[in-house]
Amino acid sequence: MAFPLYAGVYLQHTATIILTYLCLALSWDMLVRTGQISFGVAGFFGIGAYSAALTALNLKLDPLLSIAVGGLAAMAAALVLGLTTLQLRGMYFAITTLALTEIFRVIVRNLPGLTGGPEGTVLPSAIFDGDPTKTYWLLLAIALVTIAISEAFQRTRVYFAITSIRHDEMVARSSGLDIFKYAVFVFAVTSAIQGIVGASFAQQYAFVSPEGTFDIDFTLLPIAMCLLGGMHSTLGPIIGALVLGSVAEYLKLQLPYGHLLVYGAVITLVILLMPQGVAGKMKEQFVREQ
Amino acid sequence: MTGKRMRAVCVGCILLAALISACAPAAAPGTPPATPTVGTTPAAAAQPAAAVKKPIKLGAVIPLGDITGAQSAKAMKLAVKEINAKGGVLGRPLELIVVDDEMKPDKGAAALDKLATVDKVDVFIGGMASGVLLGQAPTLKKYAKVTVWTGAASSKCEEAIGADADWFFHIHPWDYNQGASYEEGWTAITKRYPQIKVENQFWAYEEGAFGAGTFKASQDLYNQWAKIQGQSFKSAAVGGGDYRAVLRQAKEAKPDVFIWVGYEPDAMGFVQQAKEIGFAPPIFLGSPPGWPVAFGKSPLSEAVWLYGMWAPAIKEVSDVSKGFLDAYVKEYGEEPATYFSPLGYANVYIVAEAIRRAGTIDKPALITALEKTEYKSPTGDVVTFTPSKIIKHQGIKKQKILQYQHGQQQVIWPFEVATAKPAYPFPSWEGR
Amino acid sequence: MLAVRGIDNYYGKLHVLRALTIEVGRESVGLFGPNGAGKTTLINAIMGLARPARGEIVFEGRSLLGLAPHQIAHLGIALVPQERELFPLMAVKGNLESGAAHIPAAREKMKSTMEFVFELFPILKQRLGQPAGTLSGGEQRMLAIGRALMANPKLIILDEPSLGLQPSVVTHLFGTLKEIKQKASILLAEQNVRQSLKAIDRGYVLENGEIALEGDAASLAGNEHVKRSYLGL
Amino acid sequence: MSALPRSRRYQIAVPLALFIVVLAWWHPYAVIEGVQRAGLYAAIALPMALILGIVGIVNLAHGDFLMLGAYLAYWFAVHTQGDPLVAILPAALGLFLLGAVVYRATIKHVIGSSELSQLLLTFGLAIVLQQTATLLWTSQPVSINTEYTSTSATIGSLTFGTYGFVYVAAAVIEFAGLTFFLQRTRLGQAASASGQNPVGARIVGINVDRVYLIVFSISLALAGAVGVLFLTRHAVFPLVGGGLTFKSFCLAAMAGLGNLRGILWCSLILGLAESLVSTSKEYAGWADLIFFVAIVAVILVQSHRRQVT
Repeated sequence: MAFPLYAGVYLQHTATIILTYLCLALSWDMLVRTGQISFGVAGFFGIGAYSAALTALNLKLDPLLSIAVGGLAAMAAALVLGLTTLQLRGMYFAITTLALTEIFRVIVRNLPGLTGGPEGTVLPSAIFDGDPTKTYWLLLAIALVTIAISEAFQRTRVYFAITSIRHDEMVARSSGLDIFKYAVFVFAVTSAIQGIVGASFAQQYAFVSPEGTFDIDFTLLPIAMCLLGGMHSTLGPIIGALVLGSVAEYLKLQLPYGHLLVYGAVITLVILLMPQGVAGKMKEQFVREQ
Repeated sequence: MTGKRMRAVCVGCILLAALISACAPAAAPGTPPATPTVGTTPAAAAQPAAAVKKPIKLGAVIPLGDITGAQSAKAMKLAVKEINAKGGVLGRPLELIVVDDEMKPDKGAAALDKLATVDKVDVFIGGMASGVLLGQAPTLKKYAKVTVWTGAASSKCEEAIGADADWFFHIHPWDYNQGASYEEGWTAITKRYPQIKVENQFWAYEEGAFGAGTFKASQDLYNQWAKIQGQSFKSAAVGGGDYRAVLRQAKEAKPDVFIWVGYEPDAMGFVQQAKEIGFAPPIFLGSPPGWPVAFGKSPLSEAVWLYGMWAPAIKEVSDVSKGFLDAYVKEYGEEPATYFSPLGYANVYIVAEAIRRAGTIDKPALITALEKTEYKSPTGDVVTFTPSKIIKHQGIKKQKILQYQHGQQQVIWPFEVATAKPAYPFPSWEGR
Repeated sequence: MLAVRGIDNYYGKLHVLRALTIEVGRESVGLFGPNGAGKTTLINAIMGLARPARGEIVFEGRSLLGLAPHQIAHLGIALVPQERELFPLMAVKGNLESGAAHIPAAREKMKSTMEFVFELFPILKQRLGQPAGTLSGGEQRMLAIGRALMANPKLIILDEPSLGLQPSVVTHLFGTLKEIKQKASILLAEQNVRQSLKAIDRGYVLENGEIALEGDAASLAGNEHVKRSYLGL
Repeated sequence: MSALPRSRRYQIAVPLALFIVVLAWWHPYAVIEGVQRAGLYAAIALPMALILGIVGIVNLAHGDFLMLGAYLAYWFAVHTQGDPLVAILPAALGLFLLGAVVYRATIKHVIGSSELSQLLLTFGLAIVLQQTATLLWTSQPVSINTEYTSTSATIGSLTFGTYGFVYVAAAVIEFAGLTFFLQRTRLGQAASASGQNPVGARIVGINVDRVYLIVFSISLALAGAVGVLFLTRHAVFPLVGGGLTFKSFCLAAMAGLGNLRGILWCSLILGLAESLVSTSKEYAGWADLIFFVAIVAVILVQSHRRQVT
């Protein structure tokens, strides 16, 4: 990979950003494995971020504790919403989660007393006083937990449940699995991850705002990463996040004007040339060589 | 079976790579300590005396995809070129390193890390969106490097930077500076032209941070001298563009002044739809960060007032402005479209002159020198740094009140740089 | 008329068709075999929906290999797929018309062909305005056959037309094949061998992607293997 | 293309008509402006629903193609000093050709792959278009003012803008044109057959690939033409398309994928509701909420109904 190996803080910061997206991408993929495409990543990210920022500010919670609160809040929201929306399939579920993100944003913007309104809320200081190494370790830890959960989902009963939801609901039903229960469970867990990531983002940059925190990029980029890397696996989203995250940063430095154009072209070309994603392509090569 | 093993191997490799990258700074020599050491800037302190010809590095973080940032970067490059042509500063050339922030707080903060640790710049400059500076504040505080910032109007940023940051110099006026400045301006204008009335104001503000923040700041400020009411709208920049509901409310309020605070894409819509519903208040004023291409060419722009920092017409009353404008047009073959270009130009000159006065790039000396700045800026202002509500070093506090006349933006106030007299009241829409 | 010579086809690593050769003249030909023997794969290969790895397919002296399905349809081959593949939101009338509308030669005879279809399947005339998606299984099958006939084909291929239908409907369907044969050659893929043997002139038995047996209807009906495996005697 | 049975249509239409009458008496401007807004929504969303219904692809670059049409008209108006509306035909033609090229080069290759690959492909296209526009024209918006844009009429004590009805007209013409095309022309029938069942379409002799190409190009041509209309009343800048895609996508989902008539209804409901909320002084900031709550509600109710029946 043509990743520029600048030593030090900058690399760590870039790696932290990539890990942030990696967690979002992987959590999104975990839900996709049940057959549900969510466009609501930014929504749970934002709920986590706001809950963490507001509890840290108003209840003087420890930043790490507030991050946990962020995760819990996102999980609670997902439980409530999942019970009503997970009945929807395909594009209808996707659009509903997208709309919910916008609904969260509008609510946050219109409650200035609680949330700081359109201007957002500033925290007095960043987590670990802005120490990039500690922040990196935090995100790495969150990423490792996410990877562990993803692998656990791939190896346990949950795997059977969620893949059978995706492939054939009738089979899953007749085998006595309460598939809806599993879908809600996965939705809650993945949303909690997204909430935790959002919360640490808020703590890292010490501010939340409706425009910045509910940014649709927090939904779109992770999806792009999963597709590039390959879906329905732990490895695919990881590869996608590493590749797309470092390519984006590298391009920016090499090509100050027009780097986003190349970025878009790269996405288009990868879809045309490697429709199964980088991981899928690698696997194919691997199998062929054997 | 092989698939699973391969997956395990790959996950392992990635984890290993991640661990190495985290440990790398500990191993790499010459990296600055991660926690800020108060009082010293490692990069500045480490400068060996022998390296006389070594360039002085300015690191700029700007959104290059946006015209404001693009033109700001162009003007900075122009200023650096001019200064270097005259032998640089302290016998050393200036080097400008620009990193795109993509209007994203995380990217903006990472850009600062790159400039500080990879390029090892001496001073941070640049800046545009408030939302980005908010995210950059922890990083800026971590390095506590001398920072001269052109952008960000939201006073939330001031909160985030904090009172202790003696290294932070902010050129752009804060939202409440702007509000206070307009109060001053209108008081002066109404004194000179007693027929002009501004007591009763109706504000239409875009519902995001920019509009709502500006309105709130002004509302807190204006209770003394003007009665203001307001209503939010959705900017065309984020998918809105129907202003008729808010315009109709404004019409019912019969204000002396109608002000809209939004973005460039709202400009034409506001005049078109005001004409459509027959709303022509005595003063029709817009306050976006910039204007659309050739807005002045439309007959609807005639006598529209605007708030701003600069207009090309200032060249008629300011030599610095004329010098900048001519040089910019010569260099790039186009007139700058936003005030961020003179601001970027001023940004480089303010830093360069301060370094020259300080005779060094040592932080304490540079800060003292910057505090004594008295720079005649192409925006028509004399930039000095004085305390604002929270921070110690606020540059420009004054805005300008301008008006479109015959297709050009003319300065009405401050009177020292005025290029035209006000056209009042606003002519009716009929026949335009 | 139609000659399939030595085609091989793979589905992933699975060898589905092995050096398969069949021929259809101006007659009605049956294609029998258990589920998974390769009947549908062969039909898809003829229709251009699947691409064989080796071999050739010739229709009236023209090679069909490399042609797209719509081009093959234009040459005069019409397919009644197992899954029927109707246009569910379109009315019965629209579905029938669609069979002829995109083939210039058939378009001119649309009216008279439709009369012929109504003679075979009077029920379709009653359902003319009803969306195809709301028809019963048997009606949908009739509509699919009707749509294929609308193309005025030289060869009509029926893929398991009896699948999932009541016996009475099956009898009616197979009864119409004699009239259809007046207009076009027929290639009939079926598991219901007993009924089919009454409707065809000649037949092939396909097993594991290979021709296990071939012969005219009478000789097949008398064959021990056929009797045991397909007629349950 | 409407899958609604006739009786259901009245269930929607009658309460809606009642609502409009009451609203017109209470807040006449909300009705006038809501209808105009609905026209704009529908005009923009219809071409997207066309691709979705027939080619089966969610075109996330839809708004960006519209942006391209608008820039084309701007360029045309500046260079000829003429009326931007004259550019409708050239813009439609230009976008039609671009559509053919884009289809051949990209879309064709993801027909039949997963929904998400298709989404990501058009997402990549959207970025390419936006960034190309930024490099060519910068982020500074362009707008054009024509005399007719601000025309208004007075009925009794009501003074309202009339130009906004151009969008209503555009939506109606688009809908009528598309309906005629899909039901009465052979190519249109082939298109609607391909949309309902591509395999079925192939075996009756339809060149589905060519149909997709033409439908994609027609949709882009319409987007280009609507882009020209858009320019006459709205500022255009490289990122303007994102919001338009987003709204169209929501409308298409609310209407039921590919349901053209549903787009008209849903646009009307949303236009009126938004317009009503933004006229109320205290709650104007919540107007967006209406849009999204309405979408979620409609989707949930429809899914519930599907489960019951």
